Amino acid sequence: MSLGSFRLDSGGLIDRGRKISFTFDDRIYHGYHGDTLASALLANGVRLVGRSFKYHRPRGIYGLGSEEPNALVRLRQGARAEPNIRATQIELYDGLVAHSQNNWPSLRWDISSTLGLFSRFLPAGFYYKTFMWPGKFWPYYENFIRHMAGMGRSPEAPDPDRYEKRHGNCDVLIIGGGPAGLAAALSAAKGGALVWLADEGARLGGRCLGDGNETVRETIATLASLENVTVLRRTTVFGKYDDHLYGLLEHTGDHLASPARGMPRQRLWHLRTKQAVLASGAIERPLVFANNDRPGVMLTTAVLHYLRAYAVRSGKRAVINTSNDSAYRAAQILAAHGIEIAAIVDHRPGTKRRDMPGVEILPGHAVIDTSGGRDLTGVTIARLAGNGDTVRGSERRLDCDLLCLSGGFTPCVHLYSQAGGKLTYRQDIQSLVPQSDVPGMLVVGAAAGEFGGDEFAGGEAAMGRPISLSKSRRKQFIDLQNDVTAADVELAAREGYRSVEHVKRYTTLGMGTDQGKTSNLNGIAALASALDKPLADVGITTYRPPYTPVTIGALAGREIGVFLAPTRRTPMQDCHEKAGAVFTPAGLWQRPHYYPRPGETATDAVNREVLAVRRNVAVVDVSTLGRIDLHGPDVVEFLDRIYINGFNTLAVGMCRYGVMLRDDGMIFDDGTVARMSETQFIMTTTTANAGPVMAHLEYYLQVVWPELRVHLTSITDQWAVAAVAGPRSRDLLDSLDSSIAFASQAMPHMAWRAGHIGGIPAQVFRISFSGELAYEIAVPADHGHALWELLLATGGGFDVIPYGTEALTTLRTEKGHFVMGPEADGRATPGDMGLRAMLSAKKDFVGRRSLRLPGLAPAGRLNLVGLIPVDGGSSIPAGGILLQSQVAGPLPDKAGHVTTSVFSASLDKPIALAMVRDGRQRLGEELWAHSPLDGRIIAVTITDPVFIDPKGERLRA
Amino acid sequence: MLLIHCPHCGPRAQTEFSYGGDANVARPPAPEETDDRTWTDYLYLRDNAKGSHAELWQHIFGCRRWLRLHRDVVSHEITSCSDLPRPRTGNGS
Amino acid sequence: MSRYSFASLVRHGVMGHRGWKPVWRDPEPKSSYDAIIVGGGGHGLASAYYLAKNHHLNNVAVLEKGWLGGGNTGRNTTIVRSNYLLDANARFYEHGMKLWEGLSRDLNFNVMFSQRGVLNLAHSKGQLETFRRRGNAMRLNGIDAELLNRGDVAALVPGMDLSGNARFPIEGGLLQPRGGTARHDAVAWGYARAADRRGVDIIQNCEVTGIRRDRTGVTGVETSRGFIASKRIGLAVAGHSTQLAAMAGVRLPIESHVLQAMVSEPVKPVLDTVVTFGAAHLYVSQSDKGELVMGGDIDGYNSFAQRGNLPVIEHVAACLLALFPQFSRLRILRTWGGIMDMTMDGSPIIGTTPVPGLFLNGGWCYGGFKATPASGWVFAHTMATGQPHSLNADLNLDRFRQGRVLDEKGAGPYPWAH
Amino acid sequence: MPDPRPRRSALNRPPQPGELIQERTDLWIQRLYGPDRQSDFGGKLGLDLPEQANRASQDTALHALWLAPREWLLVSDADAARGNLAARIVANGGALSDLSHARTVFRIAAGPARNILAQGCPLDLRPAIFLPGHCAQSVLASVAILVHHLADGAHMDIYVARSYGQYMYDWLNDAAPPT
Ligand SMILES: Cc1cc2nc3c(=O)[nH]c(=O)nc-3n(C[C@H](O)[C@H](O)[C@H](O)COP(=O)(O)OP(=O)(O)OC[C@H]3O[C@@H](n4cnc5c(N)ncnc54)[C@H](O)[C@@H]3O)c2cc1C
Ligand SMILES: NC(=O)c1ccc[n+]([C@@H]2O[C@H](COP(=O)([O-])OP(=O)(O)OC[C@H]3O[C@@H](n4cnc5c(N)ncnc54)[C@H](O)[C@@H]3O)[C@@H](O)[C@H]2O)c1
Ligand SMILES: Cc1cc2nc3c(=O)[nH]c(=O)nc-3n(C[C@H](O)[C@H](O)[C@H](O)COP(=O)(O)O)c2cc1C
Ligand SMILES: [Zn+2]
Repeated sequence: MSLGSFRLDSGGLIDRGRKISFTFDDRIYHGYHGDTLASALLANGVRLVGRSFKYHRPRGIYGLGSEEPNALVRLRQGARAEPNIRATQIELYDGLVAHSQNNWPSLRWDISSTLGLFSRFLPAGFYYKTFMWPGKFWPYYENFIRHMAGMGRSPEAPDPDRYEKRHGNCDVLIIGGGPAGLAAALSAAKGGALVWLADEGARLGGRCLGDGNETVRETIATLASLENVTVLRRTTVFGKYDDHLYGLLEHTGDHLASPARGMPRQRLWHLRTKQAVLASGAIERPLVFANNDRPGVMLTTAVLHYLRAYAVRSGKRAVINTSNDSAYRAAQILAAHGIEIAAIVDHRPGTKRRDMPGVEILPGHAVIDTSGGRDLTGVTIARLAGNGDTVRGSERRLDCDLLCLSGGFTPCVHLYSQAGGKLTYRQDIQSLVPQSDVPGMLVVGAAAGEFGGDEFAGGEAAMGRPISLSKSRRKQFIDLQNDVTAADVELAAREGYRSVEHVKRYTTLGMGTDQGKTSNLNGIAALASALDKPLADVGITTYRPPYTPVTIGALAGREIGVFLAPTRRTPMQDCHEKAGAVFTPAGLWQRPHYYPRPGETATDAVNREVLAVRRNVAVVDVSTLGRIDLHGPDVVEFLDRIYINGFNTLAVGMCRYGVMLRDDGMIFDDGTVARMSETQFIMTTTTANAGPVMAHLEYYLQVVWPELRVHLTSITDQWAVAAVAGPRSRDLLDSLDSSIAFASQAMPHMAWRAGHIGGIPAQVFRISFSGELAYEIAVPADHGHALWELLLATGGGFDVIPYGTEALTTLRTEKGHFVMGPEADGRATPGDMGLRAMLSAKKDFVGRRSLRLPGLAPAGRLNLVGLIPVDGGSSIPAGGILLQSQVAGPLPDKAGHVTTSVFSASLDKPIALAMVRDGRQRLGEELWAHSPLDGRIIAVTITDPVFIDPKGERLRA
Repeated sequence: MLLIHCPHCGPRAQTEFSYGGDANVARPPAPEETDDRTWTDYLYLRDNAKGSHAELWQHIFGCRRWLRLHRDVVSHEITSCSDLPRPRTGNGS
Repeated sequence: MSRYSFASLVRHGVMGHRGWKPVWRDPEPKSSYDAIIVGGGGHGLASAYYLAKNHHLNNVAVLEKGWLGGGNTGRNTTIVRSNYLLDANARFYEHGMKLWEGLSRDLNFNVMFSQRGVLNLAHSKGQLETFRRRGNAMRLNGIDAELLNRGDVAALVPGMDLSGNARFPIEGGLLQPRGGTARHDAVAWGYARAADRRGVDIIQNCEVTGIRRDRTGVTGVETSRGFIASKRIGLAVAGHSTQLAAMAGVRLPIESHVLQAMVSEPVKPVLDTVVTFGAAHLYVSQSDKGELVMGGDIDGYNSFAQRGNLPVIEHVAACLLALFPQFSRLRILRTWGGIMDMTMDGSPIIGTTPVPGLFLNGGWCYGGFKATPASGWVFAHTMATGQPHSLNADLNLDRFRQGRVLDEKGAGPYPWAH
Repeated sequence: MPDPRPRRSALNRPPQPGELIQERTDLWIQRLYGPDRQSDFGGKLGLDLPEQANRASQDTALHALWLAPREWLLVSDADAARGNLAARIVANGGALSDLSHARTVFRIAAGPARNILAQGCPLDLRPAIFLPGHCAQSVLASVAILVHHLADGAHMDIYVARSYGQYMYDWLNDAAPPT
């Protein structure tokens, strides 16, 4: 068919100067700039555009915008391909490529359409009733069900486009740019308010698009000229959230083949407004009868829209099936544009109708069936009796290729309902309309059921029943997208699924990508008639965001790739990268795991690093540990209440290890605290807990003990900290130019000193996690890089190397130090860790009281212990479960579990830490470490957790 | 998304705050003299009224103050948001 | 009432499906029952079913304030698993898993239990070791578990981004092959139909507004349809547990929070496994209809509104794309929320209460859908005998007084952190 | 003691003229806690300490940004502000916590800054609302920030914790309109 036979010679909002070519199912067609894919297909006489979800029925273009249930296509190709896009909302661009969906091998010849033959055995919910025997077969049945699932195909490649998010604020948000929204915008703008108007269409005007309405045109022009008005076209208000926050999706690049450089494809707005005006209009309601789904069956407003906005005739000869007055004016316009009107079939018996020359008007009649294969060729009409049934023998066939449905209008109350607004049934327009205002939202225009004097609206004219249910066996579709028929709704009701919510879920009515925009009300009507209840008593299913589907990419915005979450870097990060470290995540940080040398395995590297600490000297970056500056007159009292041990005796210049609990008695964090002055301390926290500890301290300070005068400042980022560990660490430091005396007499274990090292101001803390002589050197962060380079400079004969967190794990395991996570897993008390001696008896502290609860009593609790393999050489499975016996019976009683397992290079054997029930009383006992995941069972001996230097001589050296 | 009127910083998006739960939980002033029942009530029992709820939020990305809100947990309407009562410690100099 | 089978479907099909009878009756409440269960969700209905089936207590009513299955049962992401660390939880949920495996046939209602595997992803060696411990504990409790390395994950879930330069690279994961999903609505309907068959009265649109008690214990419930007497009352009202318990003067260590879920538009099958993203908050599966079904974290503050806010949805989307960048151009069709009864330790409470005759089944947090059969089983036992079943002995209310909480995450008494 | 060595900022990237996002380095930054109740703390120090929330003051070399009641961020790129001032603050019952190395600070022309910030920060930064001389703490792309609209109206400074500096720099650049 050639361009032009369906296209009028003039009119419409298209730019006839810009001809565009596009392909649909690999055939080339032409359209104009300003067309949608739907209007262009119709202009080309393409009517079959897709297959339905369940029965694979042939379907065409049905509506004009986001209510479209049928014409879902796969748009674009390659990495930009997207499924299930409504042809009615796709703006045509040159080179557009679209494909039909849900068919094989082709749209015309779709094998699965034979399913329709068996459809009587596939009623709503059939799968709940079968596929149960034999049980083993279910996976095969399910495979078949899954094979039939889905509409389009998921894209397979990463999305090349960019999505942006934006926060905005305004005084008044107008939702919908039809006549009602435009008027509201104008009046709000005149009052000086900052007004935003969003419409999902490419053009403003709503229902008046292309009808030559002067007021609308002028208003659009005025709004464009006002500085306090922002108009967002192609922007859907998809959700209403708390405190007047609206979610908007702006299609910034979808009307182009690909977004312009640097432009996002879509933009997601978080728009906070003071007031919203819902002017979202109304959607025309179809009528339900047999085979009401063929290509060529359309909403009357859609037919009008294609005519006026795109100068496209949707057919040549139309039958209009209506239950309200609006169809008459539509018929006139259709006729005026050369569409032959075969008849107006009006459900109402005594309609106060107007004459139209040459048009047969059939009051008290209804279309009851259609004919045609993949395209409409005619309809069957019949006279309606008083009770609404058809009169036998009155059937008559009318030839036509277009059937316009006009069953009244359903206000678009989605956002009002999302906002919690209640609906009420209005008999005159047979629709649910807003009952009263909700705070911050005004509903106006057709959305409020105010169809005004508009001759299209049907006004007060009584409508026929919204649907006519002939007792036909043929399918009468209510939800075209999900292939839900009137019979399905009846069946649901018959089977006891009587709540409207049950009907929805049993039949899937309204659960498609259109969320039932054209079907929900008809579904309710069908249910009302099946239950013999007034429609008003049936209720309606819940409206939920989004109003139309929202791209997942847009919801994610730029939170993709490296921007999924922040990455924190220490001042020495460059050095680690340069040194070829392998990194491991620690909270938001990436910490060096180990530093392999060429040819080294991970194990080699870790062993080398461990031995360097035990035998020589090595350096680790500990800048990630949390640091909190605490000062104020009550700081000692505060620390005493926070930690299980006391701080008032800590002298200035000294540090102390501390453990803090939650109030339920479980270990929350640990670290060292240094006393900087009488009223100032610096606390360190574990890396992962830095934030939570800060919030914990602030909570107790502000909420529980506001009388304590203490200031807290997070200073983690102020300092770069390197721990120098190993028997030669002091020698290394002594070799540097420093104002600090590192000798034990001047700086004993757990002392700290300030001074400078190599010209860098520094605070040095003599504390050790590895159990070796060690110093933590803190310098202002901008000097961290220099410090690291200074320490690692190999001059001076020290073969200093950096070490990573894996070596740190081995070192602390050898020393029996627990850490948060593996050992202190939020279920461990200080007693479990062997820290009873640390518990201060002199004071109260957070968590203390809980330690007296029966469940926290020492007997029967898991204790921190060490493990060595009985054979001396087998590695102990990490994450192994400890049992009394080698053979695990069913549901064995567990003695405990392995928490950390390492190969101790220092001792040249595998060792582990474990939590064992009453473990401290069981030193020397043998247990079996079971790791069924890797099929290992190893005999282990319980030992003291401290494997190296139990007296701590090395660290005091 | 809630809009919380921080008494210090002004109206701010909920994403700037972290939640602290029931504001009526009071830590027994003398835990050691408290029986197990009272103590575990403090630890584990919370008001969970379906209506106005007194709750704590911390303005974690703002002034870092813990605040006390009254919020309707069905409509999410916030009816008040105030600073916690502070003791008067005339720390003059 | 006809049995469901392929043959009955064909027979009815030939007759135009006009012969199907209601799946459950719509009875008027009697003046008294041997036992009343408040809450017509999966748990309440399963409890009633097992009361009738296992304990021959048939004079039972289930009272539902709205439509049955309309609570969390009708709004969850349908994940079924028993991959728990702590024995008390593991054994309980594994009992449930076994019941799931025969449930469709037991109920004569296909609940579409689909054992497509539940995979938890690990992003560091440390996380993998935590999984290893959990997996070993599971195996020793007779539960299936496999530890996967990166290659195994790649083979199991084609299309997942396993490149090392992801923000949270995937090291491996813990797989429970027998885990999977089930059709949420079918579970409610199947139990309802089966319970109804055994004489249980399922009474919808009947809200319990008060609980009457005398010195000996409970005597009945006030409802929107009048007083109904019973000396045995079981609460299975999920997010409303605290409300109902308060009617009998009992305070619970539970807060109500909103959890959201969402579905994408339906597409042809692309994801065959249930995947949870360990570095952040996401779980995703693809249903038999083709939608991706997704959820994340709770919104994080007390809520009785069955709707949530944008940030969680946006975060779920971001996490999804971290795993599957190709889903970027798919679209979210619908989002919704449910009210979760979050306990102070993240584990459920199922057992007796200080009020004689009043039983509690609640505190299911994110995870009660999978518990439905086991929960009904042990709750029926508890209500029938007055004593907990061995499987719920540790899931009692008293554990909070004792300091014997079951804190799987070790997060402490912060319900929003579990 | 003055830093004897040159400082190396988080970005360690010498400023390129013409670049939209400029890192400000070598700053002197202190968190200042005023005494709990004292009316004219600022006066005694000769500092204009804004009492009103979300306000910044500026004298020749020193900015004082409101952070919380009785808490400010003092920022200066001149050596002059140091030493003596710190001593006077302590003498008058105040306290300081040194954050000179703890922040990465970006300076961006106000127009583009507004545009970039709107992409990840929920603050209402409309020109009529967020005026020159205003400052606010908030969150940007999951990171705590402090935005300062400089009194000249032409620029904004964005403060983040140093460890987030590189991440934030990349994020801001990614959000900036292509040149
Ligand atoms: C978004 C979301 C995702 C989830 N994902 C999962 C998951 O993947 N896997 C999983 O295992 N679990 C999941 N869960 C949890 C799971 O859904 C619930 O734990 C489970 O369904 C609870 O079942 P129930 O029968 O106890 O509660 P419900 O199904 O909520 O039933 C309780 C019923 O009690 C009724 N009721 C309340 N008050 C009264 C009253 N006064 N009188 C009468 N009736 C009353 C309610 O109307 C309701 O129908 C999820 C939950 C949500 C919300
Ligand atoms: N021509 C007709 O067929 C017809 C039908 C009904 C009413 N009317 C008349 O038109 C007037 C109604 O005009 P109106 O302005 O109320 O409706 P309208 O249909 O003209 O305009 C509604 C607009 O809202 C947009 N919209 C809807 N939901 C949206 C969302 N969530 N986000 C963004 N945009 C959204 C639509 O794209 C549409 O442009 C009435 O006065 C009535 O008399 C005409
Ligand atoms: C597993 C699952 C899959 C769902 N799939 C769909 C779907 O395909 N389409 C749809 O519209 N809703 C779907 N829903 C959501 C329901 O429509 C509904 O939102 C949910 O049951 C909560 O009920 P409410 O929104 O009525 O409160 C699904 C829900 C669940 C739990
Ligand atoms: Zn604040």
